[in-house]
Amino acid sequence: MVEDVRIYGGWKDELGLKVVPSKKIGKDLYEVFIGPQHPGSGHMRITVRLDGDIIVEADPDIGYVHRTMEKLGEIRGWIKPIPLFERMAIHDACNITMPYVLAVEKLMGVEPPLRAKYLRSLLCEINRIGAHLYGFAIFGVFLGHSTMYMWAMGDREVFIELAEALTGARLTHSYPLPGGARRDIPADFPDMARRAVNYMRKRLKEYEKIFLNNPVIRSRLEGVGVISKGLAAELGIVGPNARASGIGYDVRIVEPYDAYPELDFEVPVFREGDALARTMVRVEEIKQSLRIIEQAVEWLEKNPREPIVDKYLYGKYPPLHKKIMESEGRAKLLPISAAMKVPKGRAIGRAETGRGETIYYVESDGGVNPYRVRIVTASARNAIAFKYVLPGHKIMDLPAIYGSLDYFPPESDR
Amino acid sequence: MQEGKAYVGNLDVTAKRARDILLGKVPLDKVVDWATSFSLWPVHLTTSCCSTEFAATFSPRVDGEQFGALPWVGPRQTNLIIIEGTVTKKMACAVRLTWEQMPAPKFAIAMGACALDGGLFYNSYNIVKPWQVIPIDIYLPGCPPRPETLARAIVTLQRKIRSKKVASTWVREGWRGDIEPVIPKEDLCGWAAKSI
Amino acid sequence: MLQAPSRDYSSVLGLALEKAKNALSSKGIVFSVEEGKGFYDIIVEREYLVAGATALKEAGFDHVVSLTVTDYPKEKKFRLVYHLTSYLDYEIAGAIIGLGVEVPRSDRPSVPSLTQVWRSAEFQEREVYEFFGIEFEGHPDLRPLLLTPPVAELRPLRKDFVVREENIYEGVPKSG
Amino acid sequence: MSVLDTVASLIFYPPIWQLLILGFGGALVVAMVAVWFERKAAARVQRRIGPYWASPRLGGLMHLMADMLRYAFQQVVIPRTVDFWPFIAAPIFGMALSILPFAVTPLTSNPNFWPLPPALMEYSLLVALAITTLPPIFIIVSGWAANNPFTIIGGVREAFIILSYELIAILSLFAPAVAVGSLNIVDIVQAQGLVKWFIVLNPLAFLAAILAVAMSTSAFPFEIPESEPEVVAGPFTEYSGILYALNMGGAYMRRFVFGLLISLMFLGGWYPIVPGEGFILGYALPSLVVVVKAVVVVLAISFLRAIYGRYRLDQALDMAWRLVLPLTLAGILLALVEAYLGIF
Repeated sequence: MVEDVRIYGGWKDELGLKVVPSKKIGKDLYEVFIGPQHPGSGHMRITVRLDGDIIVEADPDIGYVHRTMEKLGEIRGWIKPIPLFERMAIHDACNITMPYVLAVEKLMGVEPPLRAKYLRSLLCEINRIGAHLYGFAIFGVFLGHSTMYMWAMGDREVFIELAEALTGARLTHSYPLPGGARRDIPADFPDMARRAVNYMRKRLKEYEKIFLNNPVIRSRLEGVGVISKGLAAELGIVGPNARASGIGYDVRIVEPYDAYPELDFEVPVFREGDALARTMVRVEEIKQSLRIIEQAVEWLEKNPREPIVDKYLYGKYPPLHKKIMESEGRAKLLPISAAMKVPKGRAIGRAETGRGETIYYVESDGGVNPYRVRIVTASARNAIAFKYVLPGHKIMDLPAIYGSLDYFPPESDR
Repeated sequence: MQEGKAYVGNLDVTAKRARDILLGKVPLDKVVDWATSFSLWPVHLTTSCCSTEFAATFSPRVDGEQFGALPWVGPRQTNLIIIEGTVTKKMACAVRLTWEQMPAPKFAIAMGACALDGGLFYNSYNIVKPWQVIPIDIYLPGCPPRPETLARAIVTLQRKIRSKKVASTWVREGWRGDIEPVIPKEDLCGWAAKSI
Repeated sequence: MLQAPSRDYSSVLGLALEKAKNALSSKGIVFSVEEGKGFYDIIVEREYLVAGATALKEAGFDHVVSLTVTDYPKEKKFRLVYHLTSYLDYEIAGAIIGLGVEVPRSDRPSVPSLTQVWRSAEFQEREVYEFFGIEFEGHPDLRPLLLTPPVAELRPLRKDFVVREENIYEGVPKSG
Repeated sequence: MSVLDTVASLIFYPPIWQLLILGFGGALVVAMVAVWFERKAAARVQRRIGPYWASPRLGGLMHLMADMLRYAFQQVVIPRTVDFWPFIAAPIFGMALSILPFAVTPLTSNPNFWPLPPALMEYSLLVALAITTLPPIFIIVSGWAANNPFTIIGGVREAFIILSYELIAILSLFAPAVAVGSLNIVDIVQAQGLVKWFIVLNPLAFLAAILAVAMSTSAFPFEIPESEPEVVAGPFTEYSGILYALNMGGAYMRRFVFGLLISLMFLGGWYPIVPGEGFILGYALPSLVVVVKAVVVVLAISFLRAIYGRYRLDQALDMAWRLVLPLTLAGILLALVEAYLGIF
């Protein structure tokens, strides 16, 4: 059985890199490459070894979208990495840049005013809904349910429009700045947001009818891909996937940032740890995000407008920029921010993105560029789940598990 | 008539003549172009983050399917490849292989600024330009382009196929023969090349 | 459902630091503490790394959040920190404590792998291996994770690998 | 006899007419309409337009024509690793055998227009069902010949599915025959008459038959051999151009053939039209009614795509053996009781 030994990948002598063969493969195992051109994978590859219909070994081969964010983050000053990091999770843009902004704020010692905090939280929650709906859409395709794809994608447009009204961009908002936010809400925004919230609440009930309570879908999800609490902690699974396994961990509670300490919301936690629980966590999170949007919009409407950048920074604004801020509620980028210097130090910023906790370790040597930006996104930490959760399941469970983990390769590969 | 060859002739020549007679007629040309243009099925190859906007293009709001473009699963049954943003060095091999697996009248749309000339990642050490990998028909700027733009690109490609008779020429000639990709396949997929 | 309690992060962090310190000193491990914004790094010597990791794991730090490596070419060292936190121990949940070691910048830098202690470090160690060329002794499956081998050979995150920059002032003579 | 007459008699020679003109041509049109309906109805459920711009007046029906023509003119890629002859032959044989049941299916009670001589029609149901079991074998052959992990897994899945649905399909379609006591399709239709349709008298067998058809033609929720997220297009992964079109068309034609059998067995065949004399009354109208009923069945099965996802293989097999097979047996029992009571 062990005669046919291969070292996989075939990456051995060319580089002088030490390559350790992970396993000796026997002849009777069947090797299937899922991806990167494969309807069941996004921008990644999973090498699956099958014994009959059962997955014996799964080896996620990620990095197909590695666009060198950490390196490029080191050479673009302090402000310009924000649009760069957005591209990791383009439909979750505000959330994914939030930790970087928080880390830079910690280093600079600035604190955004409360109104800016509310604005940022508002956009974060809009993005979270968009990210979850995107996840549902992909999940629907994986289970052969094209209607779920279309519905979720169509309803995602509602929240994209909401974000567009707030920031002016469909996906890449570049909204949070160190010490503030870019724009105040437009006049007709609260009404728009309330209508969107009501619409989504109605639609969630219809989702339950056609997708979540669909007998076929339920039978595909229940008891599939179970991650126990211990395994989730051992593998360091984050976000909704960890919360589906009974780990009540959410950065919005653990290390509250922005307006979350002021807002009233709950963090859904499930105990089952299977694909259905992971799906249901996301449904519940959408409901909570809708609550947050309502509260934030109400607060923003009730309270008077004020400059939405940090007081210290605002003091440096030239009169013209101050005028723009007062009349239009727009924070202009200062010319000095192109060559901004940040005090020496190390900071960790983290935020709860749609897919879980994202961490930025930012180190400054007091210069115009960050000395080191280390990014660990939620998907990057969830990638290990494929290796340890898939074995033992049938090959037809692979899309159910993949979809329920809501893995987004560009975010993972950075 | 003495030799058996006279009956059969050169099979290749006969086949080519028959194909010319069949396809040389203008109506059949038009039929081929019309059919190809209204049946542009993009293959499922997601290269980068523009795939979210690609997905939005085929969602109810824009509904790319109304132009006859149906995202399909495997390369063998499709004829359009939409490069969704950056192509990394690791992905370039997959792009080229997918392109080579597709049957002949086939087209490519390069979507997003990264697919034009690197975009935001112009100085990254891990990207290649799509035009180095496969011949591109339509370039589509934007970072990311809106779904309407992609729908527009599909319509533009349809018009290009019909007005320039791309598909029928391809079917008749066997190869379109305009642009050739720059990087040879061995360099893309061999892991050995350091030049790209 | 988890209602948001009012939780003071800095006090949790202080508690976590105390716990980590106690765990390490009870094993007789020498360490130094460096403060960052929102976390503490505990730097130990190379020979104490595995023992320190085991002690911290027993103290409740159950997974690796980030394996952060920084290159200091001037000081000829890498600073390699396992940033840890806890899921299961509610008292210290979420507090980030780093367990770090300084690796000299030699031809083949190497450290003992902590994958046996924390499974969640497996992929991150592979990542560090390809980006910095630091080898992890005892790692079960040390291959490049994100990059193709030719690119991994460049060790792209080391400071001596410089990417091309398109400067708007390119070609303009420097004055002064 | 003039040449024209010869040609006309040749075309209207029942087996030729039925098999080539109605069978192939009609089934092609039905397949086109079925795919169009599948896409269009799904689009309507999903709040979008669906195929449209090739022919706005026809609601985008011409997109399907475009797809078909595009496949016809596209290059046929034959990978080096395949077994050449089985790879080429499988789709052609599969397609041919898919439409062969037309040759024994009477669409009217007027013996002049039966495809076979009356003496041979005695066992028409048996023959038709026997032929319907053949095309799946060629799907397995095509999966095996393509020599690719995905095609082989897809072929094996198809084999699993065949094993489970074939028995159900045959038994459930036999239930009316049991009740009537004849294997002649014409007799069964005549016995149903205007009101005693088997969909009312034996709903169990009807339900089982519909499920078996959905399974055999890999319609949702049983689209398992071609399940995209794991095995790209199942046995057809390596097929391109016209060969793929044949494969895909074959599946829809099989669905249409089954729909025809269901409409004859359960839905009263050509009733409410009572076939009379002459071509119009004796053949055209009754066959139109039968085909319309069959199309309704096909479209109903196609519509499931918009509602259900797909089952896992073991769940589908489980369902077939534990739920649908007892249902079929109950249907047979019901038919026996009906026969005993002498309803017919």
